[in-house]
Amino acid sequence: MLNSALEMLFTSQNIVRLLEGLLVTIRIAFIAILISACTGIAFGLLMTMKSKLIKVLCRLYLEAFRIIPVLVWLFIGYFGITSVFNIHLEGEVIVIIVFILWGTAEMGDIVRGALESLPRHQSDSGKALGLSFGQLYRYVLIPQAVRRMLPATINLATRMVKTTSLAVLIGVVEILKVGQQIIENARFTVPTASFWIYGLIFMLYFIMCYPLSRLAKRLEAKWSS
Amino acid sequence: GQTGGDQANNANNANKSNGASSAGSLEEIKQRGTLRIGVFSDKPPFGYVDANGQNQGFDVEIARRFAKDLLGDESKVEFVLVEAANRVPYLESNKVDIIMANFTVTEERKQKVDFANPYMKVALGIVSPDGALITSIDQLQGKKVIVNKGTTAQDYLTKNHPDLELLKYDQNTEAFEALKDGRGAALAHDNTEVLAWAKSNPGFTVGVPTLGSTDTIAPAVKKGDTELLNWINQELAELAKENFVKQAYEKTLLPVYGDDVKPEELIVEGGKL
Amino acid sequence: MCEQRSFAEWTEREAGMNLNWEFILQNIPLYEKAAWLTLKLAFGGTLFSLLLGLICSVIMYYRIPLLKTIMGGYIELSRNTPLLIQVYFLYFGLPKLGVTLSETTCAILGLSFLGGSYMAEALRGGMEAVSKSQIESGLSLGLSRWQLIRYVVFPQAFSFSIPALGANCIFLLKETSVLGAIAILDLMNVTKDLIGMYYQTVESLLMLVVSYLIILLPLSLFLTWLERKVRYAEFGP
Amino acid sequence: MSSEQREILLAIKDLHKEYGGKPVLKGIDLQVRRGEVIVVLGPSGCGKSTLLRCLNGLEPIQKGDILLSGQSLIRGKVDWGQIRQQIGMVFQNYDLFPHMTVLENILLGPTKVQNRERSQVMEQAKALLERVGLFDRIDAWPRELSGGQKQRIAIVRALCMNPEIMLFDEVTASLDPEMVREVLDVMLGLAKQGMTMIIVTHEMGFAQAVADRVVFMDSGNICEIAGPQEFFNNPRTERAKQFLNIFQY
Amino acid sequence: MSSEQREILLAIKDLHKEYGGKPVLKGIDLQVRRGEVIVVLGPSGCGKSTLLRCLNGLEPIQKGDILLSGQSLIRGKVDWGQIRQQIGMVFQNYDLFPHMTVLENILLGPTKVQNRERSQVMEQAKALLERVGLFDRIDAWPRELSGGQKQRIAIVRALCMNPEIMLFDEVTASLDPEMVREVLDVMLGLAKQGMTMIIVTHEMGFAQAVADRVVFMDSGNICEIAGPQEFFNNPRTERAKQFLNIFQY
Ligand SMILES: Nc1ncnc2c1ncn2[C@@H]1O[C@H](COP(=O)(O)OP(=O)(O)OP(=O)(O)O)[C@@H](O)[C@H]1O
Ligand SMILES: Nc1ncnc2c1ncn2[C@@H]1O[C@H](COP(=O)(O)OP(=O)(O)OP(=O)(O)O)[C@@H](O)[C@H]1O
Ligand SMILES: [Mg+2]
Ligand SMILES: [Mg+2]
Repeated sequence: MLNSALEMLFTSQNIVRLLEGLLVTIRIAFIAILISACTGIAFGLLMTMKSKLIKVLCRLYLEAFRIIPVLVWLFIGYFGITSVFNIHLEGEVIVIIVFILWGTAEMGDIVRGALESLPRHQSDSGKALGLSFGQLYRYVLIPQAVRRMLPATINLATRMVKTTSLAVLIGVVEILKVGQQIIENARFTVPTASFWIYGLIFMLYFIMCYPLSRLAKRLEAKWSS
Repeated sequence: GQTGGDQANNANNANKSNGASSAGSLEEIKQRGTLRIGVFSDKPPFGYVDANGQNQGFDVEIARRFAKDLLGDESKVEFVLVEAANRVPYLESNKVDIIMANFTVTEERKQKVDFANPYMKVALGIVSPDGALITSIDQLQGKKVIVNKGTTAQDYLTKNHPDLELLKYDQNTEAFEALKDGRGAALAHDNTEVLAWAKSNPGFTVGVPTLGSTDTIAPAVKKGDTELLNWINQELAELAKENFVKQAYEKTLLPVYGDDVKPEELIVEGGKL
Repeated sequence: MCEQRSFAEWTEREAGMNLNWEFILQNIPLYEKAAWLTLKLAFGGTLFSLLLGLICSVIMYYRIPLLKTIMGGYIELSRNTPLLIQVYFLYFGLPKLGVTLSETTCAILGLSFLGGSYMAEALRGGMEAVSKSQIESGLSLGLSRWQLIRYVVFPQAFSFSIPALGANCIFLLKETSVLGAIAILDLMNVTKDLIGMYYQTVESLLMLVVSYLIILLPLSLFLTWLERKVRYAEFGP
Repeated sequence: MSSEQREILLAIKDLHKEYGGKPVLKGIDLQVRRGEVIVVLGPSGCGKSTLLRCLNGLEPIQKGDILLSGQSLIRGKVDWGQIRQQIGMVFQNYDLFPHMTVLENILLGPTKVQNRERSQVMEQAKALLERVGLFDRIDAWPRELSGGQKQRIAIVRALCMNPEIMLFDEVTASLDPEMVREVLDVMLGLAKQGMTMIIVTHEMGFAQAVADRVVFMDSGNICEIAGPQEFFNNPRTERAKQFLNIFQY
Repeated sequence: MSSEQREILLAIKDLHKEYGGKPVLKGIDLQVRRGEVIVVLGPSGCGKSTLLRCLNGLEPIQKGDILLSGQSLIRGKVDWGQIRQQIGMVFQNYDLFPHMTVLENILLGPTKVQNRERSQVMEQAKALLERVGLFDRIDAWPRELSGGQKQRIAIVRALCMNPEIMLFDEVTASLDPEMVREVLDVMLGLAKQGMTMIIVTHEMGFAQAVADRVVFMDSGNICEIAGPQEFFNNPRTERAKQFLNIFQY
């Protein structure tokens, strides 16, 4: 049984195609994580503003992504936006856009949490030294916040990698879709294909995410002491 | 190739082709240099991806020929892989120029897209395991029926037999897999589809070969895109001269159906019933 | 006047905003049924997750050899793979080994497999947040090991964990949205269905979002309130 | 009856304690008579807390013996649950259980560990609360109390177990001066009533007022044991002189 | 030159401060001359920290005025960045920036705020570190320092800005006695060198030794201003007597 599964993978193009699919997955995650890390920091700073109005708006934006599942957002982006505005966007582009919006919200909350968790006397003693507002953030608050939020940020990245699996549901041809095509193709030759292919994809995701979450744990342990 | 660099192109084109009227769509396709056709990737022998990642199947044969006749080279077709449920949205949002994914002509769909002349005839069929063969829809009372989301089978059963419990899957692969895993008593789908599948899956038989009225399968274009529509109709008529649809049948469907099925029962040559 | 009309036209033509209310009303029962199913699955999943998490967290807290390694492996596997792949594997993969589980079983099993590790981490975090000096003052009162757990560690650990546990509940509820992939007729699946059959995209999506808001908004508000209350209890006014 | 003639309640013999190979207590010898108040002084890190923790079985020891009423707490099978009932301890951090009211905090030990009648314990708890001036806070939650109040409740909680001896580890270290006074007053009261106590503190005035004997420790050893007058006015060892100097400006 | 004849460096006039409607400072009047050391005493919550925070602009005030070298810190457009360079402040919590070494902590203000030459500031920093006995810890991280060391560095950090006046808010409150002494010794040294200082402390011995004048506050008011001998031996107000009693056993 294992033999035929291996044969299915390594004869023909199957393994290459799977890896190409994996590349699409990684590409989506990478672009989304990179961009939302930057936009998230800006959003986080916005959330620490004193203005009530800004606070409420930020909160609404954040809660929208907290309450409504990402898959629903993907659907809204994929079917809803196109049918309302007649804009043509590739599934992959939609996934990236939705992930960036979602990532910005989550990342912003991480940044806000990190900034607010800094003891108040840190900013007091910065001010007492005569640091200006900008200098206070630049030299005192942000460097400390970055350390505090790094583990949570890596965890968010892991979540985003995992969530790329949903892309298949809006027709993006990524690893899962390729896997399904292979299963379909091998239905006569390897009837147990779905076990092996889904098992393999399961492990591939694990291999992508495990190092990330290990890193997050290590950093957390290191910096909490 | 269905992925990769082409996509950037498409995004650009999208902006140009925005708006309700698509006058000059042929011109636009020619400028772009590729014809985008939505096909299935998991529905052999009509549209599927083989082990080397190539699109194959009956629909795909015809689609390639369209590209050849429109753009002079059959490699200038870009296959966009669609699923049953998103064929209309793909057209509406200009993701494809033509849908040729076993698209059955129905009233609801006609509201949303424009169908060209048909190239195939279809009715519904029900396939079930030999051990518990379903030969009439009445036998399905109280049992689970597997369907593929967004297909005419689902549509028909939901409207005409609302009491049946349906197991709905996004993809063909999953639906047939579920039948094999014994998750439902039977699977309802286009009879062309189930016949082909039962052929290659010993132990399963199409107990109900025709159900409901006979429908047609036709290429579809975006609503209002008469220019492309007319071109397709003309093209189908042209192809009839060399019996191209029959050739495609022989190449892709015959190996599956064998001689049990007469081609005339399935194919439509020249767009005329 | 003129402008108004042109705007109405625009929304109708360009944005397709004239909602088909008849369609919406017609399909409310469908969404209602799906919402209950979603809730039921999430409830079952949460319940088993909690149970699994409880066992796991106690094993991890006491560092029971062997079991601890097994649970550690489980936690990593569960946390580092997507639910969609987990249920695909359970639903389509396992039958190839002769194990065919029903949709509901797969759904709850998948949710519990995923949720168990999250609950375990939440509970363990709570247990470890109980300070060493609390345990020592318990000991110096002469409490036995079991009494210590019963009267000192657990009540506090649980209240420390509440925010994380609550977040996990919402997380699991949201995760049910992928279960449509294995033919569970949840909200997501119903929506996809309607879009595929009737092409009433905007209406269906609107109903989907509203359904999730109806379920999750009160829950989320309740949890925020609960969290604040617990934190109040912890640190005082 | 002077304290010299009373029975020896607690005897520490050549106590050695290491943390991961690093010796922290290097042979402590001390005898505490019933009713005696011992104040332990010494610079930070000299092992004062460790000593108290060893007496209560919170830390295993490497060598030596501890005898409570002549019975060893180290040799043979020791029922620490039983022994800890006789040794009350109060720590620096206010360690009331935050999920229980004041009364529940106090009742937990007597009712669950000693299986005493709830109503009878309640009587005692009320009397003790009255004595520390917190009777009206009986149903309060720990979070509603000031630091000084919490420490007084913690003392009541320990007293309610009717211990033979009480150990106090810098119970006022993180309190404001006024609260410090509240708590120390309670301890002074206890001393007057004849409670046997070992007190670790940095409050020199209080130490002088409450101690029967002062034990001065430095880096894991006892350097000097003396009466309070003698120790504060005329310390014998150089190290003790140096230590006391810190408090003079 | 006795301090009475020196110029008035800081003048506080009828200072009122509220937190959300609750008055915390109810009209404080105080004049500090150059070179004078003021010790502020008072029970917890009486507003000592709040007073210092107002002087440094960390809290907005509701009424009154503060003049530094005759210039108002309240009226008109005030450049706090500029003023804070002249007012050094050290807090109770060890507020070194944990992500910077000792040297970086010290250099931050002078180089970034005052734009002074790095090498020149370095000279000064080294001299100051030498003076507080921590020259060898110049490249250490805050987490590697004891509490007392951290506070001494925090003082150096403030001094390196060459302030006119220094504010100290219970800088020894969470330290062990020996460390308390280390830090207070540094402050005594500063006083000898003529630094103008306002010190909030609970160390009575130190207060007596260092103060030129003692300011006793209670619930937002100044109750008594007196010389240290006079205040500690013969307090005028009842409230001050009560307060001082706390420290007597
Ligand atoms: N759990 C532990 N592991 C390792 N070393 C420890 C531990 N607890 C204490 N020590 C070390 O043992 C020594 C004595 O500590 P101890 O807490 O008894 O001192 P102390 O006299 O109570 O000091 P303080 O006045 O600061 O409370 C110190 O050097 C300390 O670093
Ligand atoms: N940020 C704040 N918001 C509201 N009230 C405050 C705030 N800071 C201080 N207070 C209140 O103002 C009063 C004075 O506080 P302050 O910290 O100045 O007292 P203190 O004299 O420094 O006391 P301690 O000796 O305990 O440090 C207190 O009653 C306190 O509760
Ligand atoms: Mg100690
Ligand atoms: Mg204060």
